[in-house]
Amino acid sequence: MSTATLEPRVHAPRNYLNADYGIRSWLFTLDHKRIALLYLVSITFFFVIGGSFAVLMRIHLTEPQGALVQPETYNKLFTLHGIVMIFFFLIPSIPAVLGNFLVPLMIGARDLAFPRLNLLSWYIFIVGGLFTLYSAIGGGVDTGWTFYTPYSSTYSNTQVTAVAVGVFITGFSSILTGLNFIVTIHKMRAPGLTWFRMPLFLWAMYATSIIMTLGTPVLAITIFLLALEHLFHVGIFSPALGGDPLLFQHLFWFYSHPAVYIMILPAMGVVSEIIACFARKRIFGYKVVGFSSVAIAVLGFLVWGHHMFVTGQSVYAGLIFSLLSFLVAIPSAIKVFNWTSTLYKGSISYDAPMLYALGFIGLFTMGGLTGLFLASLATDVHLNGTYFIVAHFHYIMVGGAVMGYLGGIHFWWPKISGRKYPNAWAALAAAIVFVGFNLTFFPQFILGYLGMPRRYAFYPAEFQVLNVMSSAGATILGVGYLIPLIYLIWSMRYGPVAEPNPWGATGLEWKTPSPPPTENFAEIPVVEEEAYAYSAEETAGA
Amino acid sequence: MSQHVVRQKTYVFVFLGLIGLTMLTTGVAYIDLGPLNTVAALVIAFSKMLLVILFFMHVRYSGGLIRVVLLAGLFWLALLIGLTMSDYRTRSWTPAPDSWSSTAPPTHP
Amino acid sequence: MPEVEAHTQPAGLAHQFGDLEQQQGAATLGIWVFLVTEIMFFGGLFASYAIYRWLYFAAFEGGSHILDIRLGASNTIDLLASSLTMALSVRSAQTGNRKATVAFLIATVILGGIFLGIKAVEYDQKFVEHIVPGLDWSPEGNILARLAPGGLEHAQIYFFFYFAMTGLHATHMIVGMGLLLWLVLRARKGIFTPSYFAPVEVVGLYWHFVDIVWIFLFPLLYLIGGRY
Amino acid sequence: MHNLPFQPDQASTIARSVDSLYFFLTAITLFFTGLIFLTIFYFMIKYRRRSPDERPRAIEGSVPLEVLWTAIPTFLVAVVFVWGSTLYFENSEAPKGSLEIFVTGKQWMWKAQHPEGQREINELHVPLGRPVKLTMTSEDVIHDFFVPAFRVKKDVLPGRYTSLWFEPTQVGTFHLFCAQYCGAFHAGMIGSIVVEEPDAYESWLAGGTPGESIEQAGAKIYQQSGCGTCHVDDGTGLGPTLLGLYGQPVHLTTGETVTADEAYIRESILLPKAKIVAGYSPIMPSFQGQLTEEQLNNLVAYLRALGKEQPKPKEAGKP
Repeated sequence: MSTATLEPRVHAPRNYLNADYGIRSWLFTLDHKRIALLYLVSITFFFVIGGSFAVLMRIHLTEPQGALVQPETYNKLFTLHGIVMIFFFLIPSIPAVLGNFLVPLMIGARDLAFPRLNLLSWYIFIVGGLFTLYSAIGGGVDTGWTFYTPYSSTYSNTQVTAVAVGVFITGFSSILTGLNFIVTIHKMRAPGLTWFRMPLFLWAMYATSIIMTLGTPVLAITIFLLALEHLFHVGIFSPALGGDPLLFQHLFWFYSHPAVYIMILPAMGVVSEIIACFARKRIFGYKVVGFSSVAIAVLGFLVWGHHMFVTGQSVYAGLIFSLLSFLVAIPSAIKVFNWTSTLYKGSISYDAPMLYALGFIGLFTMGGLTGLFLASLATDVHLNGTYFIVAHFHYIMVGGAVMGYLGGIHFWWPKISGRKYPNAWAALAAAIVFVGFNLTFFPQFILGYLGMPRRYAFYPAEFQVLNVMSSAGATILGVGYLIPLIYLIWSMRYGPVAEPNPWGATGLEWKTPSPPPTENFAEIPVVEEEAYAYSAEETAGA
Repeated sequence: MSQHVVRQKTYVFVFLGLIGLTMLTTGVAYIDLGPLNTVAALVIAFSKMLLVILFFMHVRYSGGLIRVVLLAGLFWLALLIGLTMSDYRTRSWTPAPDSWSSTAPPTHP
Repeated sequence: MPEVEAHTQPAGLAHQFGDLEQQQGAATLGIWVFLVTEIMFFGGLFASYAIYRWLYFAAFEGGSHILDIRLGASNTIDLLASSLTMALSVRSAQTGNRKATVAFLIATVILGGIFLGIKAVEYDQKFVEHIVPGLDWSPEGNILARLAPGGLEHAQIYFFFYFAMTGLHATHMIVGMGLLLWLVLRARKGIFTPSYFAPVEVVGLYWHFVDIVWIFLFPLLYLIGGRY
Repeated sequence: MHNLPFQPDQASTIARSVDSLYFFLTAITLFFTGLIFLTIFYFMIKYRRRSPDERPRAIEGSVPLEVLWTAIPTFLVAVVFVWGSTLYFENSEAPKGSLEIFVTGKQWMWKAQHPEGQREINELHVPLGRPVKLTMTSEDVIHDFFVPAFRVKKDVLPGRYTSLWFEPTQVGTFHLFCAQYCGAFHAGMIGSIVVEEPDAYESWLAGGTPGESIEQAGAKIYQQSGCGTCHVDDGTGLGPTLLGLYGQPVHLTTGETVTADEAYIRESILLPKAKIVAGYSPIMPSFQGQLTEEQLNNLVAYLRALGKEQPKPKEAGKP
């Protein structure tokens, strides 16, 4: 790696970053790349908030009777940690940042189909965020991110309405982004770019958009009904007035389970791109991996009942949902096997993105397999509502989605910022994140099996040792996440200038200068070669 | 893109059909068919929807993609209603304690 | 300076599209995907309605008989007529007949207004009869007598759905009428030509969707069980 | 307490079989995670990039391999599904002749009622080796009756019955947790299941709680709070008579008729204006915050006993 040249470039060529200056050029931009950066800044802000809530919770749990806050405050901490991390970081992270930036570039278009709608999505996201921040400052909300009734609608006197409005509004940002991607991928592909020549990242974005457009509206109406019930004491979810709390859970999980696939599918797309580039090989079984993304998106809508096995849902419905939940595990397993086989006879280099991708595969395998415990009825009875669930979904979301997001940010950073980051620091950060993550969440599997329930502000003394281990891991993980923040910001000013294709990757986005000009391509490119044409014959020909 | 321009006569016929079906569904409601009332109302409403979709919304003349998108929407709605209903319909199948509607805790001797 | 596009931009073509046909196709697909999200948005309400209707059929039947079927039926016909005028306005935009487009758009707005007027009358009736859940729920007299057998709590759930579903539908109507008025202004300026009429078609599809929602609302809310 | 526990006690008949499925799944997880990790490490070392412009040969994919790693997971998943479902179905119904105990979850405490009238709060005494069926309901929000040692868990829903059963196989005291978030002191809503030898259980039952019974404590609170001034026994007072109230239908001003159950009595004490008896005006002051849960419990028990002085028609016994 060349030593970092400290003086910034004097007269950089015209690109989307220096095409225009001033606040107005950012707040009223229609350029999908600038909107992606607006999202990048806002979700990083929310990630820091959500992360600090998590660190406070882990410090509090180092002692059985609670070391830091009152139980009510702890309840608000885990609620807001859930809401901020899920709705304001995980769901928008890859689709809104990497998706917005890369979808037009990867399909050879000048912008998304509806640029104004794209900017509107960001503003909707920010308005929703402000409502949630208001609810956090104005007393917090203590219902859990799941808002189960009748507690949330009748018994909680915290800021339920404000956060409900926040989540309701932010949902539309996700819907409109999904709509934009579906239309762009269908209607604006470059000539020659057939569906099976598209990078797998676009397959993942397409599958994610299907979930975003079909699932989020149901969450919106559910939260809308919850807010109505909280304000007017009408009784469709609270049994005191004749309603059924399980109906809320059905409607809520109809969206919220597919939502976990909104979080993981984009990360799978990123990993496919990174593995192919750094192993310099076409993804093993390209079509199977592409179709498995869509299969996960569709099957993801059939399985929500496994969240309700112990809630008094009918035993027969439990049987149906258990079977369907097992089926949704198959496409994920296929993807892992295909990624691993891509490495076979490859030429693998170990830059930071590849470390994150390989970490993703390992941790996602662990996360996915622990899902089988929860899909099978007998073991779910014991494990539901315990720390086993917390460990399972953190392995998928933090071990999977966040690792994939960080890998993607590192992989496309030269394209986004035109600068390269110090690879040594990046590799160190990846290692710290991997160690910190495992130390935080692996003990929680054991805690769950022992029966420690989740969302407990204080717990019996026998669980303390594992909780202290988990809290220690959390601080390491926190440090691991801060390091990239520092050197990436540093690299924007002082990092060595990046050439158009620093990793030698395939894909139309690498055929534009780094950072690309506002109109992406001087001439709309024509695609002749297959996706991931890394082999000697293909590169010789290109 | 639906370049196809539909004749005005077709629109008027479709409109008259819709009015007829509205009259039909209102009339049928005055006959006691028991559970069939619901079925009849839904069938008529569904056929009115088809008329509006095929002619007024040009789905009859537009490409396969639009039809797939529309069918996906209806299929997902059926998914939501069907799977949720499966829980409610089978909830009292197993010999669980008597039906869930009894609210009073047990009065115990 | 980026070199100027080879051909001068035709009117209304956005820079990210190759030609008008691609843009129109994107607009149509975009509105259809949006309508699918609306199907799922109303779908959550229809699913909850279906569940409670199956659980508390007596209360729903009792509540449904209180609604005025004449107003419901006339509203349905009014909305179907507005769908006709909307379709005709899209057709005249397609054939470049500016005056007809404007006339049919205005007719659609008027029919929409009539619908909302009838709805306001029905809502007012409910307030007078004190059967508005959450705000004023204290039915008495023969209303009470007809609702009591199905259980008042459950009747409250029926009227909650009545107000939630028709209220959400009315809100979509108001948004639709706003869009129509915006179209009237642009149509009068002759912006729409046979090659560029996407906005009219998009608003038309949205309007027809709102009409279809009512096509289901009318039998599901007004015609529960037999009215004999 | 054992030092660093890795496995909760196996203290019920189903614990061992649930654990065997759990360990089978753990084995699958460790095997496949190990397989993937080792394969990746091996490939990373064997196929590391030798020279910067090394170009490996393109490999399209292989259908037999794809079929293989679709079939194997599908088979494994089918095995686990059948195993888990049969285990769940076998244990979803309590065997005949189980000991019937009623449990009521209330914000942040568990109340158990034994058939013999014994009442317990946050504790449940059960005999060894006999199946116990819990029929549960909640008075406010959703709770969850979770005994890790027995591998049983079931949500406790307001306005509805849910039930679970277990048969203890080990004497001792085991944790009882609330496993569904239910508000501020969700973490405090814990207790213990005390499993005793059958004869020790019988003597515990016979012994009963010494000192003042719940009803006597309730009578004292009834006097101190001056309920008698309005609720005159012969019904001539400002409030309706409470004699024989428990379990009877009550006609309200809204025309509804509700059964005067514990929930109704409790609500009328805390929120008197929620349900007004027909023919009376809403003038009763609320006692919200003036009575502790314990006092409220006693008062409700007293009013329930008040209802039993008259011979009531035997209601159809609900399970």
